[in-house]
Parts: sequence; C-alpha cells; structure tokens
Amino acid sequence: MKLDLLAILAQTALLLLLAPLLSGLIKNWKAKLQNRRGAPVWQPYFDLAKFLRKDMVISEHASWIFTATPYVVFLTALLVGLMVPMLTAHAPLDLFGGALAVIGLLALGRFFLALGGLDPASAFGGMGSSREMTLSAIAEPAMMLSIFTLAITAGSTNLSQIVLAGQGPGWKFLDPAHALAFAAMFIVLLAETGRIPVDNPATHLELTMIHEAMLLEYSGRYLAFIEWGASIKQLVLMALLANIFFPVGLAADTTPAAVGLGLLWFVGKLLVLAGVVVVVEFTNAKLRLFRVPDLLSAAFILATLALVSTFLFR
Amino acid sequence: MNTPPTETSSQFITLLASLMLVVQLLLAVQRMLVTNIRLFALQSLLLAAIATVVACVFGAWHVLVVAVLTLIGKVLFLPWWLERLVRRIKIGQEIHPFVNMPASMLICGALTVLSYVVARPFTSLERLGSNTLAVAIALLLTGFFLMINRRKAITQVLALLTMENGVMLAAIALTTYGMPLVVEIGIFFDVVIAVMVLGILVFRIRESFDSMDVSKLNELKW
Amino acid sequence: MLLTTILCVPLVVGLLCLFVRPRALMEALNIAGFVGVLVLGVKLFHAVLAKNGAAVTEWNEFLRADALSAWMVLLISVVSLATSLYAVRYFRSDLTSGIATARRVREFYVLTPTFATGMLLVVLANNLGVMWAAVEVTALSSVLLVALYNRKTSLEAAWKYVMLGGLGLVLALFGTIFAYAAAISPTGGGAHLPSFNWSHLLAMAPQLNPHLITLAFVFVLVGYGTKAGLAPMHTWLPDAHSEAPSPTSAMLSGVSLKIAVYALLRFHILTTACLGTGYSRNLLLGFGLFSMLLAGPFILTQKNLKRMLAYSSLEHVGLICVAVGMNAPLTVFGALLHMGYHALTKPVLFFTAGNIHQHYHTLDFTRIGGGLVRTMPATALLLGLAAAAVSGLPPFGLFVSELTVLVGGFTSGHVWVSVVILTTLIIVFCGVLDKLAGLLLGPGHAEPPRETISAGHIMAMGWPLGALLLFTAWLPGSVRQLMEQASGIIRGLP
Amino acid sequence: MSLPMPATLLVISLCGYLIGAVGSLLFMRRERLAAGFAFGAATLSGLSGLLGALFFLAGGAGVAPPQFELFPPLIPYIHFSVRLDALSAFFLMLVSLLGLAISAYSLGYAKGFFGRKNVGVLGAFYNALVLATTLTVVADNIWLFLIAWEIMALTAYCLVSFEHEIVETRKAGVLYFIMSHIDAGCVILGFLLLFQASGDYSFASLHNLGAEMAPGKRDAAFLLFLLGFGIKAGIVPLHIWLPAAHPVAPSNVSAFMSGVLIKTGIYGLTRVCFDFLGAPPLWWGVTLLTVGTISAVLGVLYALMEHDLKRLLAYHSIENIGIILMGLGAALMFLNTGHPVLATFALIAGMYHTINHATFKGLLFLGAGAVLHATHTRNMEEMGGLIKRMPQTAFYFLIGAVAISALPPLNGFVSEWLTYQALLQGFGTTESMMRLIFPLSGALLALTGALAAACFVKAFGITFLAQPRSAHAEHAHEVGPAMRLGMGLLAVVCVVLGLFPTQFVRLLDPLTQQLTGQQISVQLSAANGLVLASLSEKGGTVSTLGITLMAVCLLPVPFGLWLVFSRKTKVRRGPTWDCGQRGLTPRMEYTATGFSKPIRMIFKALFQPRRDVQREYDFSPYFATNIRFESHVEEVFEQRIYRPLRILILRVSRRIRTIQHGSIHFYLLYIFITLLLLLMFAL
Repeated sequence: MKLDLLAILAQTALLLLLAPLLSGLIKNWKAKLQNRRGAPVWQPYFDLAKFLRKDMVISEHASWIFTATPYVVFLTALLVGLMVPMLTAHAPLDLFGGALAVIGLLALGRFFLALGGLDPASAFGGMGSSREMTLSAIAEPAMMLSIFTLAITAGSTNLSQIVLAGQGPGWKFLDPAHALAFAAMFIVLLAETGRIPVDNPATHLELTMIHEAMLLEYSGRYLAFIEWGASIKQLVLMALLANIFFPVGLAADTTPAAVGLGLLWFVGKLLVLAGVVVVVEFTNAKLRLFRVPDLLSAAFILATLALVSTFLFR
Repeated sequence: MNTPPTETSSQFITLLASLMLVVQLLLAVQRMLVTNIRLFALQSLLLAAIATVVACVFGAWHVLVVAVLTLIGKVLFLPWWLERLVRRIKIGQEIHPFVNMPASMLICGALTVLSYVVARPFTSLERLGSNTLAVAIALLLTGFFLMINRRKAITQVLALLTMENGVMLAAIALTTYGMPLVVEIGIFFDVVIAVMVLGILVFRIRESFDSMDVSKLNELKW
Repeated sequence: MLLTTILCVPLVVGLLCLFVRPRALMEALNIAGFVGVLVLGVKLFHAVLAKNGAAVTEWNEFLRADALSAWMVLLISVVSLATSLYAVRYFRSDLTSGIATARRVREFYVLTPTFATGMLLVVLANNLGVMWAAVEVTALSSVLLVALYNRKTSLEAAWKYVMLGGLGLVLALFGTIFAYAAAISPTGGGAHLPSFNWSHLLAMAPQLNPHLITLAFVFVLVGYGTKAGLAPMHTWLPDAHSEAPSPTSAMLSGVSLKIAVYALLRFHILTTACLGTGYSRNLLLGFGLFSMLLAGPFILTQKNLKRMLAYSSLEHVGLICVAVGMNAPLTVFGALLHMGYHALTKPVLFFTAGNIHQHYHTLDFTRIGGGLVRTMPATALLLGLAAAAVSGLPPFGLFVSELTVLVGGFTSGHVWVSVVILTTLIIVFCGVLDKLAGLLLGPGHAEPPRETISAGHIMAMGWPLGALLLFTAWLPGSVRQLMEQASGIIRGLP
Repeated sequence: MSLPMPATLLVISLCGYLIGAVGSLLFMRRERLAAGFAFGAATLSGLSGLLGALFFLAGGAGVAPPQFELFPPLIPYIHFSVRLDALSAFFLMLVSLLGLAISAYSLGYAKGFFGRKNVGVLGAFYNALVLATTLTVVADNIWLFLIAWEIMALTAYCLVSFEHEIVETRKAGVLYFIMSHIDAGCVILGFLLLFQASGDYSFASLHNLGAEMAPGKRDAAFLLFLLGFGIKAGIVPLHIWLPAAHPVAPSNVSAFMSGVLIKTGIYGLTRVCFDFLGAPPLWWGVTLLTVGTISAVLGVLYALMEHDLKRLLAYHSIENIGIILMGLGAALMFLNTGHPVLATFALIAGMYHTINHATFKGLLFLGAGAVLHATHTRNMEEMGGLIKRMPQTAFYFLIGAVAISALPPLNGFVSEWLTYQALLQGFGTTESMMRLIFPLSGALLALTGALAAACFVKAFGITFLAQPRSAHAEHAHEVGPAMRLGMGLLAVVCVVLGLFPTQFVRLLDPLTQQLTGQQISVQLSAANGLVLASLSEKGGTVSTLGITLMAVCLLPVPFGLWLVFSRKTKVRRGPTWDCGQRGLTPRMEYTATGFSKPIRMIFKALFQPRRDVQREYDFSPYFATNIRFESHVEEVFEQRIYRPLRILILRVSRRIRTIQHGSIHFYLLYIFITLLLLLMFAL
C-alpha cells in the first residue's frame, strides 16, 4: 500500500474549509425559514478567526486535560474525515481504519470533550458531560448497527469497500434494510451534531443545553479548535450518510475530471442533506431531555430492524 | 450328649418365657417405682429358671453359671441396689408416661405381634420351646417402647434391663448352650457396671436437677 | 506377645493412675503409655505387613490383628497420644481456674487409658462377643468422661449418651447373638461349641444361615450405628461431644466413632461374605448418605462451636460409610485414607475449641463475638488450618481422600451418589466457613486479654496437623500397602 | 534432568514464589524486610515466568511443550505433572506479567500496612496465590489442577479477608469463598465426567475426548464447566461475589484478582472447550455468546451505578469477561459450522482481549489502589482534583481508562475491533436463524463500549478532575516510585499491545495451532505489519500505529493555526464562571451519582432505583428547611435470586433442625422407628 500524500492534503484542506461553510449554510437557511435575515454563510469563518485571536481565560481548577481536549477533538475529527470517502471512493486513510475506527475516534474525541467539561469544576460542564455521554451511549450502537447493515452486505467494514459494493449493479436504496438503516443513521446524525430535536446548537439556556454546556469554560483558540472540530465532525457524518447510502458520483480514480465530478456530486448531496436537516430542525421542537432516549432507542430499533431485514430478504 | 429336647421341658420353657412376657406387660402398665423394680426381679428370676432348666435338661453346665450369675446379679443385687437408690433419692413414686395405659397395652400388643412375624422364619432354628425367640424379640421391642414411654430415669434403666433379659433369653433359645463362657461373663459384668454407672448418673442428675424426670433434660438442642 | 502388650500398656497406665498421687506423674504416665502404644502400633503395623495378608494372632486366635485392625490401632494410638499431650495444659488451666477438682482430673487420667484399652480391645479381639463387651467398656468409660464436669448440661449429655448408647449396645448384642446362632445351626447343634471368632465365622460364611445373618446385620446396624453416630441414631453425638472435656471430645470424635464403624464393618464383611449380595453395602450407603445430608442444615444454623464440630464428625462418618457402601477399590481405599486424615484433623479442632472455651467460658458464636485472630492468635491459626483441612481444602489430605472417594464413585457407576456427596460437602463447607469466619475474624473485643500460650503447648496441640501435612505430601508405600490390604479385607477379597 | 529454557525459567519462577512466601513468614516480625523480600521475590519470579512464556511462544508452533514432574506422586495415581504447552504459556505470560507489575507495585503499597497489619502474612499469602495461579495454568493433571485451583481460592479468600476488621470485608470474603467452593464442586464434577470417559488423569489423555463421550455426558460436562469456570470468571448471573470481593481486598490483590484470577476461568473454559471436549454442538457457542453478551451489558450498566471506585472497576471486569466470552463463543460456533479459520480469528479476539483486560484492569486497580492509598477512601464522591496532586497516577489511570473504553489507539480498541470483525464475519457462516445473534451481539457490544466510555468519563472525571470534594482528597500526595513503576509498566504494555497488534498476534500462533490447528497471523497482518487486517485486506483493516502517526503528522495543523493567528494572545488563569455568585464550592460540582442519573432513568426498569426523600418545612412545602435524599440501586440478581435462596435454605434448615429439640424420648423414638422400619422392610 502507499499513502497518497496529495489525497491526504487535499482532503484535509477540504475538511478544514468546507466544514465551517456547511455550518454557516445551515444556520443561514434556518434563519431564512424563520423569516430572519440571519448571519451570512461565511460567519463561522469570521467567528473562528476571531476566536483564534482572542486571549484565553482558563479556569484555575483546570488541569492539562482541559488543555489537551481541544487538540484531541480537532485531530480526531480530522482523522475521521480522512477515513471517510468524500470525493473519491477511496478515502486517503482507508487502510488505517474503517467504520469501527471512525466510531472509535469519534468516541475518543467525545471522551476527552466530556472530561474537558468536567475539568473546570463547573456544574454546567458536568451536566453537559453526563448528558452527552448518556445520549451517545445509545446513539453509538444505533450508528454502529446501521453501518453493520451495510457492512454485512458489502462483506467489509472498510468504508471504501462499502462504497464500492454500493456502486455495484442494482440500486440498493430500495432495499428495506438500507432505508431503515438510513433512517436510523439520520437520527444519529441529528443527535451527534447536536441538532433539534436532540439539542439546540443556538441556545445557551442552562437547563437544556448539552454540547454547549461542555464548552462553557473554553475561550479563545481552544474554543476555535473545538468548534472547528465539531463542524468537521458534522461534515464527516453528513458525508458518511451521503456517501455510503448514496454512493453515486464518487470518483473511482484520481483523474482531475473524475474528482471534479465527485466534488460536484458531493456538494450536491450535502446541500440536499443540509436542507433536510434544516427542515427537520424547523418543523420540530426540542424534546425534553428524558424523551430524547426514546428517539434514540427508536433509531436503535430501526437499525436492528434493518439488520433483521437483511437476514429476511436475502 | 446330643439329646433332643423333651416335650415337657420344651413346654416348660415356653411357659416360663410367656410368663416373662406377661411380667413385661405388667411393667408396662405399672406405675409404682418399687413394684416395677420387683417385677423386674421376678422377670430375671424367670430367666434364671429357664437357664436352670436348660442346664439340667441338656447337661450344659456352664449355662448353670449363667443362671447363677443372673440370680445373683439381676434378681438379687441390682433390684436391691436400685431400691436403695430409690430410697436415697426419695422421690418417684408416681410416674406419668406419655402414652396412657390402654394405648400402651395396645402398642405392646402390636409389637408382640410384630415380633412373632419377625421370628416366624426362625422357628425351625429354635431348640427350645416354640416361641422363645418371638418372646425375646417382643421383650426387646416392648422394653424399647417402655424406655420411650417413661419419664423417670430409673424406669428407663429398668426398661433397658428388661431388654437385656430379652437378649439373654434369645441367646439361650437360639443357641441352646448360651454363648462361650468368656462372653457371658463379659456381658454380665458389663451390664452390672453399666447399671452402676447409670445409678451414679441418676444420683447426680437427682442432685443437680432436683428431679428424676428425664423429659426435663432438654437444655441441649440443635 | 505384641497384641497383649499393646492392650496391657494403657490398662496398666490406667491402673497406676488410680494410685499415684502427683499430677505430673499421672500426666507423664499417660503420655509415656500412649507413646508406648504408638511405638507398639507401628511395630504391629510392620508385623502385619510382614505377614503379607495373613493376620497376627495370639492366645489361640483370641486376639487377632489383620491390616484393618493394625490401621485402627495406629489411629487410636495417635489420637490418644495427641489427647494426652493436650490434656496436660488443658487440665492444669482448669485446675487453676477452679473449674475442675483434682479428683476429676484423676478420673480423667484413669478413664482415658481405660477408654483407649477398650478401643484397642475392640479392634484386636477376634471374638465378636468380646468385641461387643469392649465396645461397652469404651461406652461406659467415655460416659463418665462426658459427665466429668458435673454441670447440668454435661449430665444431660451423659444421660442421653448412656441411654442411647446402652440401647444401641443391647441391640448390637442381640445382633451379635443372631450372628452366633447363624453359625451354630449349620453344624447341627453339635456338642462342641462353635467358635465365636470372627475369622472362623468368615471362613464358614457361605454355610451360615442367611436369614439369621440378615437379621443380625439389621440389629447390629442400628446398634453399632447408634454408637457410630449414623443418622437418625446420632442424636446423642452433638450433646456428648459438646459437653465432654475437650480432650475427651477429641477422642470421641477422632476415633471412638470410627471404632464403632469398625465393628459395623466386621459384620458388614461377614454379611456380604454370607449373602454374596449388596445387602449390607446398600444399607451402609443409605445410612451414610442420610447422615451426610442431615449434617448440613444443623451446621448451617449452628450456634455452638463444639456442636458444629460434632455435626461435622457426623458428616465424615457418613462419608466413610457411603464410601464403604459404594464398594469400589478406590472408594474403600479413600474411606480408609479419610479415616486416617480425619483422625489427625478432628482432635486439633476440639483442642482449639477447648482453648476457646477456657478463654471465653462459652462456645456460643454470638457470645464470643469474633476477633479470635486478635485475642488468641495461635489457637485461631490452628483452628483455621484444621477447619480448612476438615472442609476438604488442599493442601490437606482430606481433599485427596474425598476426591478419591468421588472418583471411585464416578467410576463405579454411583454418579448420583457422588453428586450428593459433593453437594453435602459444599453445604457443610458453607456452614463451617460462615461460622468460623465470624468467630475468627473481626475486630474482637478488648475483653478478655490475649491468650498466653507457650510454643511447646502450641506444638503439643498442633502436631497432628503437621503429621497430616506430612502424610499428604508423602504417603509411605508401606502405609499404602497396609491400607490396600485393609480395603481388600473390607471388600471381601481373599 | 536437563530442561529446556522456558521450563527452567518456569521452575525458577515457581521456586521464587515459594521462597517469597516462606521468607515472608520467617521475617514476619520485621515488616520492612518481610515486604521487601516477599514482593521482591515475587517480582523476580514474575519476570522469570514472563520470560519463560515469551521464549516458548516466540519459538513458534513447532516447539514441543516441555513437561516435568514437580514432586514424586503421592499415591501412584496422583501425579504432580506440569506441561507448558502454548495455551498454558499464554496464560503463564499473563499471570507472570501481572505478577511482575503488581509485585513491583506492592513493594510500595505494602508500606501502607506497616504498623497496622501483619505484612508478612500478606506477602506470604500473596506469593502463595500467585504460585497457585501459575500452577493452575500450567498443570497437566486433573489432581494438580484441582489442588492448585482450590489453593488459589483459599489463598485468595485469606487475602480478601485481610482487612477483616470491617464487617463488609468479612461478608464479602465468605461470599467469595462459598461461590468459589461451588465453582470448585462444578469443576470437580466436570472433570470426573471426563475422567469417567478417559480413565486417566493426565490432560494429554483428555485431549479431544468429547468425540468418545456420550452426547448427554458431554453436554453435562460442558454445562458443569460453564458453571464452574463461569463463577470464577464472574459471568452474569454467577458474578455476585465479584463486586463484593474485589473492592474489599487490598488493592494489589484486587488488581491480581481482577486481572488474573478471573482469567483462570477463561483458561479453564478455553482448555475444556477447545482442547478436551472438541467438536462442539452449535448451542454451546450460542450459550457462550449469549452469556457473554448479557454479562457485558449488565456488567457495564451496574458499573455505571457505582460510586465506589473499586466496585465500579469490579463490575467492569464482568463486562470484559463478557466480551472475552463473546470471542470464545463465536469461535465455538464457527468450529461447529466448519470454519476453522474464522474460529481461530474469533479465538484470537478472545485471547487478545483476555490479555488486554488483564493489563488495563490491573493498571486501573493499581491506580485505584494508589488513590485509596492517598485518600483513604474508595468513595468517588469524596475525591476530585487528584490530577494535580498525583499527576503520574492520574496519567496512568487515564491510559487505563482510554484502553478499557475501547478507544483507539490503545489495546482495548484492538481486541474489540477483532471481536467486532469476528462477529460480522460470522453472519455469513451459517444459514440458520442463529446467525442473527452475531450482529445483535455486535450491537450490544457497541452499547457496552459506549456505556463503558461514559462510565470512565465518570470514573476519571469525578476522581481526578475538578476540585477536591473532601479534606482527604485535598491533602493527597503522589505515591512512591515502586507503585508508579508498577503502574507505568502496565501502562506501557497497554500502549504496546495497542500499537503493535500484528506483532503480538504472531505470538498467538502456537496457541491457535494447538487449539484449532490453524495459524493465521500472516493473514492478519498487512502492509508489513503496520496494518491489522481481518483475514484479508478487503474484510476490513485498522492500524492503530498508523492512526497515531497520522495524528502526529496532523499536529502541525492546529499548531500552525496557533502560530499564524494567536502568537500574541495571552493566557489568563481565572475562576470558573460561577453565575455571578461568590465562588464555586466543591459541593456544587457534579457528583458521580448525578453523572449517571440519566442512565439510571433510562434503564429504570432494570435498576429499579429506590428513592427516599424526607422534607422538613415550617409553613409551606415549597420552602423546605431541610431535605434528605437517598437513592439506592440494588442488584436484581442479589435481590431476586440469591437472597431468597439463602433465606429459603436457612428456613428449611431451621425446620429440619427441630428434630433435635432435646427430648431423649424422641431420640429413642427415632431409633425405634428406624429399627421397626428395617425389621419390616429390610428383611
């Protein structure tokens, strides 16, 4: 095997650049739907730039865990991004890990984020960590099951292999297993990216927040890294959803033309998906915290059904 | 010497054995302590008589030794010693069995029947009398029942001794000549010593508990 | 004259103790006597081995020692020696605290050799009647020992012991007479008295009257079974064991029960040889299993240390009977091995119980309240070790013997019996562990102060455990040979 | 007698433990010497054993297992023979590795007992325990195995009860010993069934015996071994001794018990299922897999409810044993369906997780011990802020926490990855309904992993981060060098096992060759050993080392951003935001109980939490002057099975006991009735 240095660099750049845009886009569209003008789609870039230039205040109770967390979150998000096929069917770091590594790395980021929330001795941080870990404990198996459904069909856990298998003859989305798994995965996406109805990314209302509660003590460049990491994670998850369930348009080779076409397809799919997310956010209210597990359990059950149906309809 | 038992002697022995059983039944219903002891003496006397008859009829002279030992030990010495004990501990004229008199009679009857059933396969083996073995087993079982039914320590000892009588009767009945002399003497002395040990204990119990009622000895459990 | 000497040594010691004054002399006499018996026992052991299957006899076969007897003689001598060594400190301490009087102590030193003589006679007598008389001697001497303290409870225990034991002996006598009668009838009632010797009866076993032998075995089973503490005739056992002075408890539990089992075994061999069926075997198996099963609940709910130990003895006697009842080479061998190992373990347990009683003046678990490792470290250590041994934990030999029995049971088709044995062993273990953990461990109270015990006394108490460990790690080939011969005798092999 | 090198090292190790035990007792009066001698000897012995095992395993599959007798036989049929085959060597490696690290740690840890407890006894029992455990895994004879097995239980009991002044400890010890005696009983019965078929006590004669046994007996033997070894391993619902006994033992012993002792159950199961019984029916594998899955999920759920640090870790042992059993169960199922290569793969997953769990659980318990040593409490609610006071311990604990949460790139991730792959591959192996069990187990494994992560966020966060919650935690100090050495050693092993899986898997070749006849380490390695592949590159690959290296390569991105944008920014230390109140107190921090509350709510049906709120108020219930809140979670098995059973047994016993109620007349009556019955029926 050989590591395609160019591909790595390109995809890293893509992740770094596209992720804030996607966040901005979703925010903007949401505002539009709510009859507001909303911030411009470039706003996240400005925010990041500003955070990076700001001085930092670090809690006197915090330890090195607090310091390490932003880097871990940022790097795991990037690493995950390099493992997910985006423009080409072959992800740059495909060989270093497939679906399981993706889930594992995301969990590692979350692990540190939760520790970072606990570190400054604030009750909010603890609350956020507790909720985050609880919800992810249910979301993660659902995600894993829905990926398993695809992995079993493809006979591999490597995402590229899954994509390649999906690109094979036959339009698989009509397969009930796929549909159910997609539904489950979509719910997981909402939960993992902190979207309504699970979490409200726009609020700082103390009692309802989850993700934001963990970040409360972060400022300056650490906040930038974490926010950036979060938006990369959002991009990666959406890419995952878009590419492994709808593996059309991914470039089979690395000729510029194919990659360009892949980029177009990719952006198109992301826009559609972002639209769906915005619509969901717009039409739903945030759930009570103890109702959220019901939603996630529904995802879990959908994923299980997906799995059972691969068994039944094969 | 291998003379077959004569009809008369055999009948005589059967009669004596039956008398022993009757005495046993009397013991079962008798409540007076001293009378009980004397009844036991009478029973032992009957046993000694049987032994004498056997010794005379068959010329088995060492059985006579058994008879003499029984006479000295069980007819004379033990009753005397026990009566002395009763006098010394001063109580126990009345005894209250667990099962009332008619019921005890009934049970003793049933046990006697059982003994006959048990002894039936062995009647052919008996040399003496026709039912001696059955009587012996009946003595054993009714003696056992007496032991269970009586509260006073001394009556329990007496019951044990009547069982012993049953055993001796069985020994004579089954083996004609009794057992080897060493064994007989050994058994005899053991029994005497046993009774004396029992007497010592009874005396100590009387001192410690102010009572001879063994049903009150229920401190130790589980 | 080896057998006679073995019998005479303790008897003479007992008689001498009647007359000597100083206590130290009595102690020394006892110890010396039992050392002598042990030495003679080892000599007998070699003599029997040298006979290569035949028996050592004396007095025209009046005394007879085969491998089984020799094995029992060894057990008796070891336990008696352990007892006499322990008794020194025990009674000195009793005397200083005024619990026992000098007269009582003398009684002990006279009766214990008598007790031992009785037991030795049981195993050495060839004549079944004499054997019976000897069992009676052991019963009577031990009754007086049980009643030694003259407390209310000890009198009660003695009374129950003597009444139930006496009753059992009467029944056993009845059975013995039947066995004798069974021997007479085939000879046609000749003028000559048939020999009442066991070896003689065994030789003519096929001609014995099977009905009478069956009847005899029933009576002997109930009779000697009472003495051996087989359930449901065992009821005297916990009382007597708990109320006797601890040295006596050790003798009772360590060998006396096994002596009764031995007597039972002699009849079992005879019955099997005569009937040629598993009649007596199955009865032994049934009673043994019942004893084992019954011990469990009592141990689980026990409140008194010595009673718990007594029920443990019940269980072990049951195990021995079951093992003999299964009648496979391994099980019988295991049973004999188990007798030996148990005889080395149980006395130590009772010795420690004696120490605890003298220290706390009670054996009630709740009243002692635990913490023995603090207040009496040496005793607690020995108790813990011995309890581990008696529960069948390695590295102690009872694990080996129990597992041998189980293996034998499995390979001889008694799978379910083995499962029941194992289950009861586990239940008993749970009970013992629960009680002893409460007794030994814990913070303990400030009162009473720590025990003072010299190293010599610890040795005197604990040496059987050392012997147990030694013989677990290394079982001399000659001992194994002896046990194999004995197991051959029990299984009726020529 | 000339022995090959591994055997010599093994003998040295065994003798070393023995010398350590004896010496420790001899020097009992001088505790410093005793501790140094005992644990020093154990450390060296552990090293020797580890080297021996490694030498043997590194020799590859072709090396004949060395075999020798420890003592002459006791009775001709009782041999004490030892054989170091690959399976034994693997577990010897595990025992010795943990023995080495824990003994080194104990050199420091024992100081905590000086002047308080008898360290000589601790050292002696500890050495005896390690010795017995070592013997258990290398025994080649039923007798030696059972003897070592029982001695292991006995010594472990003594160690659990070491601090017996506390009631809880005594109770836990008794419970442990009772359970392990039941387990010994089951194991004995199982071996008796095997012996019945083989007629020989040596393990060699038991090899592949299952084919010759009647199916009923074979199944009975399997169930008995499952019960017996299952109790030792702590599978649900036989686990109840584990969360009771592990916390109360001295921490080095807890580490050994959780790391090694329960693995002997796994050793037994592996030995029996793969070596002795052979050719398993499908339901064996299904049973193991199901039991494993249930243990994993329930273990971690109960762990989440704990705020006692060591109990929490103990429950995680149950979880991890479950994960190991999932691998073994899958392997059995593959053997049945005729996929030896896949079976080997699943077996490797199980074995890998076995050693991983040993290392990280050992590490975590040592860390917990260090915390206990420093704060004198096991209650997490009284800890906090320790990362500043004991930085090294915190770091090691964090490594353990990351590893046990199966997060990349540490070893827990690798073995769980292997397990996932095995489960996923299993889907295609059979057409029966049973194949559904694989992905479902996989999903539950995912649930387990996620919950474990939540639990260790709690464990690490509440223990080490934020402000100290009590004076104990406030005044804690870093532990001594010996203890840090022990933890550091295991932490390094965790990292190495995580980063170099393909190299480690090669050591397992002799083992798999022995048990399934396959060697697949080559198929598991891709890209010159950089990448771990699931049998082929197409099936799925992962490279922890690659991920780590890549992460290092990506580091310039954030640092570059820092350099470009934030060179001039300043970092200020300030108080945590307190909503404008007057400072935060530790009482305002999130507690361990609070942290897991959402999970308690979600799994309410399982936990059935009892809460008890008492309010005191003056005039209106809305203005309470005093509120007392209590909440309990009780284990459902304890509550529904064990306690009723115990009560039932005691009640029946009391009922039976009444037959001996003191009246001599009744006693006589019993004999009378016995006699009559015998006369009537037995004649």
